[in-house]
Amino acid sequence: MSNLAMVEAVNAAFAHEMNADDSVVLLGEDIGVNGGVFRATVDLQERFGEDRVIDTPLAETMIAGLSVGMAAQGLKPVAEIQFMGFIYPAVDQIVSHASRMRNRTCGRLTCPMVLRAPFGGGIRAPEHHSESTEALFAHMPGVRVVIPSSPARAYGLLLAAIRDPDPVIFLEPKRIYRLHKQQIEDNGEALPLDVCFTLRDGTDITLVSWGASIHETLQAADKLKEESEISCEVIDVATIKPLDMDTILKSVERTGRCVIVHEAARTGGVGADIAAQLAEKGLLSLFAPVKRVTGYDTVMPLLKLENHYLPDVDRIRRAVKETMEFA
Amino acid sequence: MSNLAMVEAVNAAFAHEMNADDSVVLLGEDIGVNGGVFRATVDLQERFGEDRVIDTPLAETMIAGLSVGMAAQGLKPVAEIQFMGFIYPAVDQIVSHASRMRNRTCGRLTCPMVLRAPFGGGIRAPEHHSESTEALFAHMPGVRVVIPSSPARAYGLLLAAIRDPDPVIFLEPKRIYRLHKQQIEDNGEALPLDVCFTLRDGTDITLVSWGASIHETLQAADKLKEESEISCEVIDVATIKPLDMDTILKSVERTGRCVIVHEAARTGGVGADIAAQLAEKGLLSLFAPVKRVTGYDTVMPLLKLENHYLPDVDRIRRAVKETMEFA
Amino acid sequence: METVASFEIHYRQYLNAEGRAVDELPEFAKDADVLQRFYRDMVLTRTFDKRAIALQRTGRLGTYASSLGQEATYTGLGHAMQPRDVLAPSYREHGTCFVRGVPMSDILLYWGGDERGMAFEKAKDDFPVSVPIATHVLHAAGAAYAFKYRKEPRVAVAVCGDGGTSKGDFYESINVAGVWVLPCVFMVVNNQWAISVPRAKQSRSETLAQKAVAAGIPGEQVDGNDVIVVKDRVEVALTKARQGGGPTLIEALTYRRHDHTTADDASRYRSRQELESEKKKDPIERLKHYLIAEGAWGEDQDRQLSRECEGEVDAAVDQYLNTEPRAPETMFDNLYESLPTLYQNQREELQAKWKRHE
Amino acid sequence: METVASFEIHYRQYLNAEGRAVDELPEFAKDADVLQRFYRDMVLTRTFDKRAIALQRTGRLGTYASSLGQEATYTGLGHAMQPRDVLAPSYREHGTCFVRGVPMSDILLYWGGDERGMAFEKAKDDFPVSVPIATHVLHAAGAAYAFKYRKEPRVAVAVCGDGGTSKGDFYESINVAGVWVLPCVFMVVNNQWAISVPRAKQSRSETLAQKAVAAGIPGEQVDGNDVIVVKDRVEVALTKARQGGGPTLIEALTYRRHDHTTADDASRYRSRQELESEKKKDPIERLKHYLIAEGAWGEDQDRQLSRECEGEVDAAVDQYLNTEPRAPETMFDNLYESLPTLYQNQREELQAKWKRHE
Ligand SMILES: Cc1ncc(C[n+]2csc(CCOP(=O)(O)OP(=O)(O)O)c2C)c(N)n1
Ligand SMILES: Cc1ncc(C[n+]2csc(CCOP(=O)(O)OP(=O)(O)O)c2C)c(N)n1
Ligand SMILES: [Mg+2]
Ligand SMILES: [Mg+2]
Repeated sequence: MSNLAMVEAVNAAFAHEMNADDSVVLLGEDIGVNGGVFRATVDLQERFGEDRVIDTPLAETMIAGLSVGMAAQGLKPVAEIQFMGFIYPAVDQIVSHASRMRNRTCGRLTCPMVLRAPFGGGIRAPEHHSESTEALFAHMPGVRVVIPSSPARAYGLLLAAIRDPDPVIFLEPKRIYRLHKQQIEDNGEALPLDVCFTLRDGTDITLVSWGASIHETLQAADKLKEESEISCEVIDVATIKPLDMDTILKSVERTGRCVIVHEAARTGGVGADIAAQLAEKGLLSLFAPVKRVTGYDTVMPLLKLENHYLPDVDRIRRAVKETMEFA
Repeated sequence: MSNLAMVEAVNAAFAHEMNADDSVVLLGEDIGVNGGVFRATVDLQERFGEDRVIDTPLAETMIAGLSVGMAAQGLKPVAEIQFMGFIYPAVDQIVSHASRMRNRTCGRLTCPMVLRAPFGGGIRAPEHHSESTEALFAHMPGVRVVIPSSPARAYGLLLAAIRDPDPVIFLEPKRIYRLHKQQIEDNGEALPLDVCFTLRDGTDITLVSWGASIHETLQAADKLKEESEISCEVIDVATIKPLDMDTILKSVERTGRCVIVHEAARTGGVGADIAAQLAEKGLLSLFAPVKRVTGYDTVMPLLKLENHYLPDVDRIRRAVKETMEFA
Repeated sequence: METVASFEIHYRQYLNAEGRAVDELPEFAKDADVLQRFYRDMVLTRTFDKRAIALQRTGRLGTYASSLGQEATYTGLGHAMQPRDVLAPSYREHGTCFVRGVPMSDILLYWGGDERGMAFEKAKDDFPVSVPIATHVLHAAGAAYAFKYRKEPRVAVAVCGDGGTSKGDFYESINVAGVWVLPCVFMVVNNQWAISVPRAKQSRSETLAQKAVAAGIPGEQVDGNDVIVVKDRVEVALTKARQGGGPTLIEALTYRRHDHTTADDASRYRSRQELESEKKKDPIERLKHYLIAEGAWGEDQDRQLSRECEGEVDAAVDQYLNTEPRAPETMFDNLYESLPTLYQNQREELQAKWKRHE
Repeated sequence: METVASFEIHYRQYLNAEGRAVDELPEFAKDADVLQRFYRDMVLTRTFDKRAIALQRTGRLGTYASSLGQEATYTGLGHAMQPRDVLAPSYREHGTCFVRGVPMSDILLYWGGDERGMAFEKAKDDFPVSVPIATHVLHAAGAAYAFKYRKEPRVAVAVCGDGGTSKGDFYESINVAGVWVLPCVFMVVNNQWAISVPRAKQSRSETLAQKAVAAGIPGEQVDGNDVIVVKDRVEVALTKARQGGGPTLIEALTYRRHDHTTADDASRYRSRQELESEKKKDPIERLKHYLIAEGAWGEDQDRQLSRECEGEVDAAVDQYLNTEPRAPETMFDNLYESLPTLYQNQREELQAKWKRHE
């Protein structure tokens, strides 16, 4: 058992899987000697060599395209995009190739690659270093999109992502990279993909979130319990594509109320999809409209205003209270 | 008045605006001598010269990036991406620059550009020539996404898009480029952006759609009237970002029922956003869950199966009937 | 002022447009059997091509990209590669695929709109057709990395057009292949046109071969209508790459004689004269003249070969047209290794609808 | 075998590392006032730089990218440009911006996390900071197109790093600028590192200047620590471009002496020795030695200049720190020319919340 922060858990998952499987290689900018700008890959180049922990030239289209080529030819590349704000040059390779290689060849070639990127706001970083655009990838058939929100889930989900036979976009909420530590046994046990994790049981309302927002959501749940005796069920979606709607639906069937929390802009965010499915499949169990507490539909502001942009405990509490008070 | 097909209306709008405004330039692959692979720009190079109708090297990142630079320096570039399937290399420039230039400089520089692309399936084209991924752009703050579905709306909305002081993604449903003609007066009158068009008034149910699917939606509405006396209101969203939710909400408040139709994959499609907003703001007026008739959550198949992928009249009718029958 | 680097780009040809050897031929080309095989493969490609266009014109095939006039490049490339090498094609390299053992019926199936056409069993590590220009060039570099990493003596070959060299992906690929000394060959098929855009409008560079300079790798030009020089120079590059010598960029100068695809009409943007003068450089005629002059070929054999090729193509077309259609719901079957629950009801919906309609 | 193209890359320097002229200086450099102005601007840039880092270390500025050691490149570039030319910078060119009239307080405001820092009024057509590497190089080409189209005698200058040359956008820009003969200058600031990745790992190309060969445009190297050669060669390139002669790529050889940004720790990946040996090529010391040797500068003047620069920076810092914060809801105010209805309630929500908390 080691006491690990989330970014250390990422590192531990890598080390485990690289020991177990020669075909796993890491590539990205500054991941080698430097160990990644967040140190997610620290020491790995020393341990596994330059041909397995590869510093690439500065080109994200290339990083994604190389990964597709490697994956189709038997490697399991795990590529790092230094920040999600620089993932866009990789979009073409993901939507046009990674997500389609299996389908295009009827399974003759496949694309077991992972594309990782730290994402989300709240660390006072420069422009383009704080966005959350997971919804773009959630709309692409053929990929998985996975977002851990604790050290243990980072460890288990990353192992699962590497082992998955299909492409996985793995987004790491960097704001909570070092928020707190967890005891983790480095036993190589993966967590299941494609399922939500229920972090708190509750009876009055279901709070659905993922990534760093989970933490504000949990805090809001605590406060609501304390100050108003509202019992919140808290679900960490974790795999936002494909979505485990069953877990969410079952919870909402019981509670009758739901608030969705995410950092990304509201319009076209993954929250819309969850709300739409709730409205479609769970309409009869809903006592109140599904509210979404999200980033605003504006450009993620520079650091002076970023905390005003992000959903905070206060906004979540208000939304929950309004939902509870709904006639 | 001329009798124009949609693609001819696009051409007419260009000619009009290029006559009226010297700062309008067109750029793209094969748009010059060849007049575009769909002939949207036919004859324009001859009329307006090679410096206003520009055949570019083959590079979509470049096309978008050049447009941002031109737009920031006083031109009004209208760039063509030959097919929406090749728009992905342009995503970075759109999300990182076009949509942010005004915000990043507090209005010092702006980005009045249009990025056009034919989109959608049903023309027996090769891979990557048939997708509908408008939702990706609808999630980006700072852009408009506009989709005409008739010759007259193509003419009026394209003029509005070119004149708009902010970036517009203008997606042309190529399946209906030549479906039918309409009398259009080439008077330079733009249609308003940011509003929906109600194509049919109805009382029982609201059908919301855009692009080529409008035509199956209208056919379904006719059939439903005929065979079951169901009166459908049909709304063409037209500008999918920013969405004119008011028009949709008001309609659904009256009808109490809604079906959304689009070609794009269901998960994360723009339909999710509309359904979520209906559930949030219109929950009390809904008699039945909002159904979505969409492309499936799989890769757009090659031509042999494409018609099975696309929403058709039959699927729309079934969804409407199920919605009407909902207790 | 100090000169810190200098470069030269070379052009090579063995057989000129008239089919006369302008240089001493490489060893392999002294074997008439070998050249007859090349000739045969070029004729077969052209026969296939004509038939595919006819199928498209009669509504039995989707959009199709002809390789008329470019057969030497594709055949020469196919013969230079070893079976375990990997090809990352764009969409016009049918000729190369045939040499590598891909059945003509599969190529028809794919362009007929059926994904199963890319499930071929020979050359089974080859990449599928790639429609988005130049994107696949990166896959070749990734594949080459895998070979190098596993110490396999294999080379990845990417093929793209003159238009493709304008895209960033192309450049990023040659750059990374250079710096990582990858076993890669970049084949630029300069057929002078990218749909309606002529070569001169793609780049001010005097040659496309010199794009290699930007990546610090060797680049050269060959006459792409001379199957001998194509096979020879590609093989040299492959051998070098296989031995750890790193990548090479080869620009094959040829000409696209047909419309871009069956969806195009080239008469809108280029002159008859240009086309006529290019016809004189025909790769098939050229080799035929050479073989006849060498006494290694005759008109009877030629007619016989035509008949054989037609027969093979007939058989492939039959097989294609008789392929059982896929059930619609199979569109979900290769999305993931196993279909996630969330999408299973969509598959079922589609299946149910299909059953209703049958 | 025929040679079809050949190329040479040249390197130039006027002042060597010791501050001695190694060649006859260009006309402008014979004017002591001019060189003193360059010197002053370099010193100001370095003074600003130190202060910005101090502000960051004490939590009063966000991440900041130092230009320590690269002042000659940025100052030289700034002085070569004319006011109506347009700069498309990345994120390290403060020195150039200052020469172009952008207030230091605005640069602080931006890096302090306030968009208003990019709303400056001088050089008002200049592009803002561009964080995504090499993306802005295309903007320069687009701007150049606009100038050419309107027949304005203006040039667009894009600046990117050694790392930036690996990106497809960079290549696509130089390629299109070449084929359209655009009034553009591409300035590659080769400071030997892209965060932790050394120049040698970006590309196997012997020089970055030779990337120009791929685009068929001229490319050359200059000593980026020699302000005279930077100003001279950039001006030559600008004049050529202004007169319709098309683009030039200039690689300035310099060295990033600080960490990549304040968020980086360069000691993790590079040696002290390398750093020490690079310090000996300091651009400021070099010009100072030259000026002193020419009798055009003295230690008293130098101290006086230091004080002046400190004073100017003090004033800028004051202005920055005293800038009234923006109201949160203004984050909506430059999204579109006017805010669409759909988003107005979000603005109101934010405003209301802010009011509650005040
Ligand atoms: C990224 C992308 N943009 C546009 C297209 C549309 N398109 C298909 S082929 C083609 C021209 C390609 O020219 P070239 O690279 O010279 O290859 P050729 O067709 O001549 O073999 C274009 C523009 C595409 N397939 N992919
Ligand atoms: C597209 C993109 N990828 C990654 C980054 C993160 N990043 C910021 S600076 C940098 C290195 C840039 O090196 P170089 O181009 O040499 O410029 P320098 O910082 O040395 O001036 C990286 C990788 C980014 N800003 N943009
Ligand atoms: Mg071509
Ligand atoms: Mg650098």
